[in-house]
Amino acid sequence: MAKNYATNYKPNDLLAVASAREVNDGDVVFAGTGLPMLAIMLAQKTTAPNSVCIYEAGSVDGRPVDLPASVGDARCAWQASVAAGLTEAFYGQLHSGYVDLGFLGGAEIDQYGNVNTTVVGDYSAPKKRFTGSGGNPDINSLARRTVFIMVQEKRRFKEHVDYITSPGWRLPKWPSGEFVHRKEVYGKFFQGGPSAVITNMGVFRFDDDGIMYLDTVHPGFTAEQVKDNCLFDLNISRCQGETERPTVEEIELLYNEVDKEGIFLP
Amino acid sequence: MAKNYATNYKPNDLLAVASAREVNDGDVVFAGTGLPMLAIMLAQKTTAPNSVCIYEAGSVDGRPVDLPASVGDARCAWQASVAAGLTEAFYGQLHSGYVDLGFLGGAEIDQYGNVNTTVVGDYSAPKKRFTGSGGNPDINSLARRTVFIMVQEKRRFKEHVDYITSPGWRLPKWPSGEFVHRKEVYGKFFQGGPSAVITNMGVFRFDDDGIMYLDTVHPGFTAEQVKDNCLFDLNISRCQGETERPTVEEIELLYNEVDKEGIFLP
Amino acid sequence: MGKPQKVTLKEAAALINDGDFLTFSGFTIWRRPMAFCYEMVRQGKKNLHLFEVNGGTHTEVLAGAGCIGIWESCWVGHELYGKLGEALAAGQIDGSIIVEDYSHGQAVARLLAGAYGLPFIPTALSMGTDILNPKYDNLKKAGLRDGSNPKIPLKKYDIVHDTLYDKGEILLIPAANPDWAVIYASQIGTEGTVRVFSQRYVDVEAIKAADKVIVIAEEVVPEEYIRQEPDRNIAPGYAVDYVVELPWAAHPTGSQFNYDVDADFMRAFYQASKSKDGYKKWADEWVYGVDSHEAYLEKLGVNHLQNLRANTVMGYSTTMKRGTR
Amino acid sequence: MGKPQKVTLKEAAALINDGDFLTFSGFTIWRRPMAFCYEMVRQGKKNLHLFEVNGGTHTEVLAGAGCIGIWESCWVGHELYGKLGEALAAGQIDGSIIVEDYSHGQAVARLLAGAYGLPFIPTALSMGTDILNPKYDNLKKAGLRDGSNPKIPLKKYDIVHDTLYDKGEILLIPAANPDWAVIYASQIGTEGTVRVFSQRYVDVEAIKAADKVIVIAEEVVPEEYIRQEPDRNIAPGYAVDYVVELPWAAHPTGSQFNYDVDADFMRAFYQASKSKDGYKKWADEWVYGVDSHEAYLEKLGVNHLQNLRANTVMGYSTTMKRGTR
Repeated sequence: MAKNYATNYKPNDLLAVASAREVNDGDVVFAGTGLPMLAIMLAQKTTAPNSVCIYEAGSVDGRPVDLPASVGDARCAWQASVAAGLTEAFYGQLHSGYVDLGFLGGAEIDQYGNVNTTVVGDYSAPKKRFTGSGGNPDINSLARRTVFIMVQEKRRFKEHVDYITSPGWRLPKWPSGEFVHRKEVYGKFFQGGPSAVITNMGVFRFDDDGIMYLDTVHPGFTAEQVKDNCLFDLNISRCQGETERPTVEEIELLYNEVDKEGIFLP
Repeated sequence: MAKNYATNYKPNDLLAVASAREVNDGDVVFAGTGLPMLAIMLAQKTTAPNSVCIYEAGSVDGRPVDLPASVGDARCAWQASVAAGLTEAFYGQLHSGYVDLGFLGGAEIDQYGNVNTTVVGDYSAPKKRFTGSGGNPDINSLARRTVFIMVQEKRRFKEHVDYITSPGWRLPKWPSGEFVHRKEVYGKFFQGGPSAVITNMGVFRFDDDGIMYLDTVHPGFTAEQVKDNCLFDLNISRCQGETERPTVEEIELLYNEVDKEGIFLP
Repeated sequence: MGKPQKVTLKEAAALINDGDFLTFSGFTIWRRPMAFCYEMVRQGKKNLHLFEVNGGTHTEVLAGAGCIGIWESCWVGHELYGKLGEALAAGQIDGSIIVEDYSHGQAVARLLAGAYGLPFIPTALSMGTDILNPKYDNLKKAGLRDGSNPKIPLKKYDIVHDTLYDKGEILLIPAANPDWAVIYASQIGTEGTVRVFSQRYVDVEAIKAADKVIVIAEEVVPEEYIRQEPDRNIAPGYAVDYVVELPWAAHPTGSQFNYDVDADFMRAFYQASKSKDGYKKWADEWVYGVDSHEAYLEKLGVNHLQNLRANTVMGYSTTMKRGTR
Repeated sequence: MGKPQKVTLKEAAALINDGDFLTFSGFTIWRRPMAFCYEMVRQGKKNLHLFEVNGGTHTEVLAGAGCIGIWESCWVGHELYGKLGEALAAGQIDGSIIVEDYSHGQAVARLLAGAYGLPFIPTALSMGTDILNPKYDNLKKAGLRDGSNPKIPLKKYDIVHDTLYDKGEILLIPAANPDWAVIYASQIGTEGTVRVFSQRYVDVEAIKAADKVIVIAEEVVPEEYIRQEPDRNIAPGYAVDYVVELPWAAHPTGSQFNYDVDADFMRAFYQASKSKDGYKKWADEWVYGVDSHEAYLEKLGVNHLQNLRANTVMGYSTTMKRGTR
């Protein structure tokens, strides 16, 4: 049956839908508040019915009937398989090796997928302080794949982020600080790393050297426009064309089932 | 009111009663199966009503109405404050520093309070294998005081035990194996150590050098008889006299309430 | 050891000295001991050293009032209802608060090690990040890693090679053992057994890691009742030192099966927290302007609170309006 | 990942290969997967490598039948109903079983590290004992610490100096990550969520630490039911690979809220386990002589089993005679 694509949707709708399509059926997904939550919940209702979700406050495979406003929300634990705490989430699940996919956000990202959610400017004399790392770098450390959902703005796509909160593909190895491949930092703990970045303009992936490239461009944008919205020299030569649009069914699910109260999708 | 001492009791009754008297009110006690269990339960019904008991299978402050036959028994968790598992018992309670008193048993003991529950003979070619350590050395490592309840036999009170399963006051410091004071092995983790050994013949304590001496002798025995039942040269010069006898009330509690089915006290 | 002592909110807060090292129950905007934090503000605590697996609205209330000297954590904000921790950020930027950043998983390791009496726990989480950048060790820069404060580790972390399985390098994360854990819990038994509902967050670990524990409980229930299902409890009475019975003590944060997050109240606080003046005005109304928790509740009003009340089956409010639809 | 696969007892046991590395649920004489161990004996498994936080009657059944090659643990016996692990002891003495001794708390550390994906966990438990005597490292003496078997650590333990708080020396205990965890549980949901009652022992850790998990469940219950109280569950369905539904599968060990320990049966087994002939005679009757779990239960008889049935409120049998009074 031909897909019935939506003609009218908002940028965040496409973000949620494109993210949901990154979930493989059966994936164990570790997600944060907001769009990541919408993405995993939509995936569970469409192409990945056997995927399960862990939230860092300690709920494992919850089945919320009302959208949680944060990962600590009682709604996360409704019909959960296990409700425990952070030690369970970070060590019993994530460090233990169960997590296939992490859905994360970020304020700034660089061409290696290093993400900053900590400060603007010099850490020792910051201009602005963000929320801090939260579980972002942890999930990004040991999930087999991670997908970042971000706003595309030139100042957010940088050659080097001001502070590496969350580890991409080329990283400082402490104590020396020498930049090396992620595999060298994680050694035998290496499980994978950032696999996609999804913004309001396109879908990005990483080549074998761990450098970001444009994979698909969202309808209404050109690859060049995306490149112009990066401070680093984005590789657009591998762009496969347009990102698949949301279907009518997906939009209906998002607005009528996943976020029926209009919390993240007003 | 004068105490009403029992005139007719069995050796195990006195063992249980003398052990119960080692419990201070409010103590957090970590106990094993058998006589240790009788001792803490009797103490709770007499002089230490605010003492609580942890069993290594994971029950914290249980209030059994029927005597548990082992520490993994469902009876241990009846009206418990917390029922969890071994990680909670060994790390969340013991290693965390909550435990005041450990009640333990042993097959062999030496003059420093080192206890063997592993093998008879050379470990590498043993003549006999016992049950193994269980939690005995762990409880004995980090409880502030430990009390051993044992059978007095000459072959069990040795100059050196065949295998140090549970740590007394003078110990090998690995990897060298040099014998040093317990404080040197445990460093800043030191909390205390063996404080008494109670047998069917007497009550023993440890001097400042960590050497066992006879504190009181049970009615019906002499200090010399106890000394004759040790392979090492027992110090009996500090013996204070006779161990206090069980009272009628204590015996009644033991037989009619603590072990009303006659499991450990037939 | 023994049973916890019943005290009033004012008495409990008075136990805390300036400079003490504290941690709190809860997760971001859930089960925070808010009433206790308001009272600490009223009592004018200074130079508090906080270790928090994560921060939240309570952190911001303390930061805005100038109570915090050192903040070791990984995150602060109000989730959906206020993106940033504005007061804490201002403190870091103007240098009045020393911030020591860890990742969330590393912060869990710190408290877990503290709970288990271990000096450290290994982790492979967040290797290769600037969290480990030696230049960014703010407690060291402040000269506080010299061993003179036994609550501050000599190193922010260590890196060792695994000799047991040859897995390569791994981090050792130092324990955190605060002087105080201030825990908001849904139920406490008459002899001190503690219960929370739904996710446990790191409340179990916080209780064990701290030297002294204050529990602010929504309600006191018969000990026999709470012991009928001991697998659902998080701590025995001997692990608790002081108890305050205080309904709605987590407001405006939520408490599963008690009440939901007060989104409007939190949004208003967040707006206020963006400036010193804004904070002062807000605190004059909601903290300094009410001399007791009861007066605070009265000011909020019955119908406002009733709207937050959790559905007893679902565990959260099913009556409050949350979004645009 | 996905939902566990339903298999028969025979199919489940057939998954285990000679030489595989196993661990089991339960504690000494409680919640042991006995029916599974009997079936492994019937299938003639050899050279099994067991890691057990503690051993029990199931260990002895396997040891008597010559199934065990390596046993890493801290204790074996039948509690009140049989003082020693006679078959295991005989195997250690005659050299047919390599025994590696840890303390109970160290064994917990091994499984906890395995569960959390950490190569080691530190502990101060049982320092200064002969458990740490380098001469007594039996796996090393057997040449098995050369890294060729990734499941055997390069060292029995390590000793390091604490650099974070300068607390002195502490042990590092290597993880245990068995190929298989064989778990007896009271309930499993139709999608695999696992629940046990009362104490959890180390069942949570065993499930996480093992590569593959087989759950032998007393009963399968609706998934919606078991998810109504998620704080009481020990593992999600994706952590379980195979499920066998098999009532009384822990007999003669006990299962809280299902049935009590069968003391008479256990005492008789203990007596039999004291000699090879005794064991053979016993196994001919109770293992080889019954070709299914159902036949074993029929042989035990209705009234015998009914007497062990747990009181649904107390969680243990209140009808069986236990002592002399």
